[in-house]
Amino acid sequence: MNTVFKIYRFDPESGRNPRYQYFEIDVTKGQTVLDALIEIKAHKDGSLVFRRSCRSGICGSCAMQINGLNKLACETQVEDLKSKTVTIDPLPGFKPIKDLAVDMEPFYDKLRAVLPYLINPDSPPTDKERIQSPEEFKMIELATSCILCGGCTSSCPSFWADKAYLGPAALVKAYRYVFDTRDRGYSDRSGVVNNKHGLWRCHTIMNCNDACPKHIFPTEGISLLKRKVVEEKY
Amino acid sequence: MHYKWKTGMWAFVMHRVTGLALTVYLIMHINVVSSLHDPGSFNKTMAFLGQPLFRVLELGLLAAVIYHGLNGVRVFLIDFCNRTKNHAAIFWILAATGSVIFIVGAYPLLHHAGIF
Amino acid sequence: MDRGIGSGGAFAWFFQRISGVFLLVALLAHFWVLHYVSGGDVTFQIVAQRLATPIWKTIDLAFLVLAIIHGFNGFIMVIHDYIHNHNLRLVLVSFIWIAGIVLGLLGTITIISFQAPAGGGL
Amino acid sequence: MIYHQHEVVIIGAGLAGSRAALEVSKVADCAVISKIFPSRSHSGAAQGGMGASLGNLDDDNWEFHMFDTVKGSDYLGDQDAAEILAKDAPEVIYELEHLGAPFSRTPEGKIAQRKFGGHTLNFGEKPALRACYSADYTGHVLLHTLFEQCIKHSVRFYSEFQMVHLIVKDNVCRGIVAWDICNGGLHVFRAKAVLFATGGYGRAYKITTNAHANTGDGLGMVLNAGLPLEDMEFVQFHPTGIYRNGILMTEGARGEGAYLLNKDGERFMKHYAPTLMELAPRDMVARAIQTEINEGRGCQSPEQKEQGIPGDFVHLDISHLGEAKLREVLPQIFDLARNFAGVDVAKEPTPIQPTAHYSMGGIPCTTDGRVISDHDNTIVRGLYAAGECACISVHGANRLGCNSTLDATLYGRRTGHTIARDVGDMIYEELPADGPDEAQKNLQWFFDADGRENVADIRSELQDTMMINCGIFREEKLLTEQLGIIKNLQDRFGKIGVKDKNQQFNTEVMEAMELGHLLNFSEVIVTGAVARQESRGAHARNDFTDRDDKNWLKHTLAYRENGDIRLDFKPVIITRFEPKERKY
Repeated sequence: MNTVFKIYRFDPESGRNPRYQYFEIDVTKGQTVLDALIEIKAHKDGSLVFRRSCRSGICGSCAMQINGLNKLACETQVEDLKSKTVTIDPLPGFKPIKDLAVDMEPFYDKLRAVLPYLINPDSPPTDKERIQSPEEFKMIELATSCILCGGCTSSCPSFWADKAYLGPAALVKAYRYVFDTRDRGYSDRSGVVNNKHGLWRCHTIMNCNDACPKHIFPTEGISLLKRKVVEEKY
Repeated sequence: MHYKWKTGMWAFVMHRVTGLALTVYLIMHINVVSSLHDPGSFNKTMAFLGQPLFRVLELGLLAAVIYHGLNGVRVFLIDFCNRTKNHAAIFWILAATGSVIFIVGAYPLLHHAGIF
Repeated sequence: MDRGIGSGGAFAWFFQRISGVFLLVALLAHFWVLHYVSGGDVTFQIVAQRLATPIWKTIDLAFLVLAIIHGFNGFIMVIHDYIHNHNLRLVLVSFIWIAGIVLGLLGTITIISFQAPAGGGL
Repeated sequence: MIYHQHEVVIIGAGLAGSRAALEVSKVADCAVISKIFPSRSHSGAAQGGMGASLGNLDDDNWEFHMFDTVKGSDYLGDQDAAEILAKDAPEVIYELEHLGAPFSRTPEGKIAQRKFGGHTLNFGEKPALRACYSADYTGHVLLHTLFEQCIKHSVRFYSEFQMVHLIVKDNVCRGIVAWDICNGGLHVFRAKAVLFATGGYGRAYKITTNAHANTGDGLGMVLNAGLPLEDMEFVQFHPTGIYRNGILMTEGARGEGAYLLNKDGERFMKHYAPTLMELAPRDMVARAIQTEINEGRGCQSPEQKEQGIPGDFVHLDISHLGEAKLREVLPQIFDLARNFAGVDVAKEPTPIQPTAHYSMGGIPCTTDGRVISDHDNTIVRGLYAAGECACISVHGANRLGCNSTLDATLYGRRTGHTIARDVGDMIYEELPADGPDEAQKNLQWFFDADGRENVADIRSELQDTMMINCGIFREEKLLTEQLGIIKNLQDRFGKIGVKDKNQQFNTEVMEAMELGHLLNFSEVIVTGAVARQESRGAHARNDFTDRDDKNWLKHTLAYRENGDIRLDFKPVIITRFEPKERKY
């Protein structure tokens, strides 16, 4: 089936920016958007830039905007999009570097801001694990599957309006540690999340939940964190 | 920047717009009510506001109040009852509820205005 | 990056939800009383009768004050979302605070100072 | 050209690289260079588990683990290395847990463990519950835990830097040259110690579980520096990759009880490994599947049925576990089967085929992670290796499932220790004057490349032919043919054209560079496979079907000299377990 790919091009070293370029390729059953991009790069235009690695939805490199929604290109079947023209844009809200690659540094800065590691001053038991019940593990299990693709943060209108907003990805990470029964770092993190660029910029708009390729539902974690902050304070 | 609008996005934007509109209305409302100290002028104002034009505008007010209130319920369910995953379903259930309330509320409003 | 600690929004967020629940209930009562019980046209007499009872006075007062705070708090949230220039934000938020207080006073004076005319009205 | 100086430079940010970085950064100034963001490393794709004889659910101990590892390696694994692996495993797991790694739990709240291929109790009696796991996201959560620990310890990352040149002179490593992908331009990193943790090379094959980034650049660069690669002919094929695209369906699925079925719906593993069935080691299961397919018992797609073509896949059936259990223990498998095979695993079997997965071979090094340059174990001062790119050799001729995340973390940590110990006594060696210039010249060659050959075409031809001629079953005729094909592809590589001439984010040049490495070490793989006239572990020859301990119980070392491959050999270290026939 012939499908037209309308692809955002941005080249920092040339003047005509940004623009859309159209490529028509024959898509076979089972082919993903990433496969199509690779085919275009291999045989139509070698200068097309996009990030990719694992192509099985676990590395988080190939998050991009496909037909107006943030998705992983590698796990989106072209057939499922049911459109004759597939429009591909870089993740919105981030600074484009070249074509579909965007500057992810600010995204990682926010991750760092929430202290994304276990904080526990008590020394762990020797030659044994810390005990955690299956139910306690369940609380954080989904959040630990975050692949840092950036799809959620980039889909968030609050983030578009306030670039200093932590965004769903960083808040999910904060949730993952705050609600880990082995962690004692709430007081270290509360100042970062209970902040005018933190939790309270989330207005449950829900774009992040649709964008998350791992079905994490960031909003739910953020709501739990908000309640935790309120409970701790009042 | 363009992004496909889905239920949550509509719900949020409409909540904002109705919220701002209601706040503006509240300001005017208090102004009107503050004329209570003079019964004559109050009744005159109320009579003026009783014109059909304002009755129709009141319909808009009713719609805004219902929307903002019911979506507030949805926000409450999301924030305090972990209903994130069902947010779209809740939206449509409340939309149906809201429509019924609107019809029930709009009828007497228009009836008294002599429109039916 | 600006990570001003302590300038949270926990109270604003929580207040908005709790006051929202109250306002929803109060609003229903308000509408019911105004448009069903009263049977239609809002006249001075009807309002006066209602405001003559202390309970209604209290309810109306709470309703008024909470509605103002809820509405203006919403305004401030919108400003926090979109205005990132510190000075501009300060000006706008201060303005909203002042406007809110003035409006609240106006409403409160109206309700509290209201004296039902002798004989229950006209 | 920009010059940097760090005491230790680590190439690669997967489990091995980041674990070593944590260790090194305690005592020395350390930089990690990665061609993708650290959290994108392919360690994250490991699904099923990480082996350690914790004995949380049965009476396991490290000797069983060591025995299984050695037997799994078809006795080619060095037993001193296997002993360290099995002995230190529990400590490494507990350490990860203490660092915050989230593990699935037993009802008592201990780390949960599941069965994995080739892991047994009591020297082969019955399957052991040994793989510690976090649903089927094990590699992912471990990678992220270590990445986050690196953030905590402020490890310096150079993300999206492609290493282009290793500076080794007089058997002393002096630094590396890397290319800033994002901004363009070369960076010279002068270092006292360089650690290679560059991972595997699955991209030499068409059907592979490996990421697009897994092009074995580290191996190519070691070859270019005149150093040898060890045991490269041993390429592990994972039995269960999704049909046609090779995406991994974890061995944990079989650990949880999945069946392998041929077109008659028969659990054919009973003919190949009657005791362990589906939980036999990977080389055996992969061969069993391929044999079923080759002998006409493969499952057929509707189109194949219609056209009367024999089927080329088998079924992995896990539906009998029920949806609730599956969602709990194998959530990722759910998504993968749906997104890439259109299958609901709770209701129907998934079509699977063997897929290139892991490199047992790699950069030869000691159990302390020091890279060696010949069969006398002469150490290359300042150069270290860990993880999949290294060949210590723990895995010998065949790696057991859930031993790779363990190998990477354990030997990453161990090598980190070694470097931390060594670095105090080391100095910044003189950079040879021509080193950086050579890198610049090489890079410029790609920018100037104006030939007619297409990089993608050469790459897919290599991948297709490697799959056919140097896959699960091998024979002299096909292997020699493949050598010719690679030579021809190397010639064509000399005439490639690169259209994108921009400095910033030039992934076309990057892919061309990667292809050069792919071609070089593929030649090593095939050369080793031709030479090794026996069948051992993952190396199965149709013309030499038996293991030949008399002539071939030894490691191969391959050097690239004047464009040709020269082979040398190195003895296997045997301490506890004498080679025996391998039956399951």
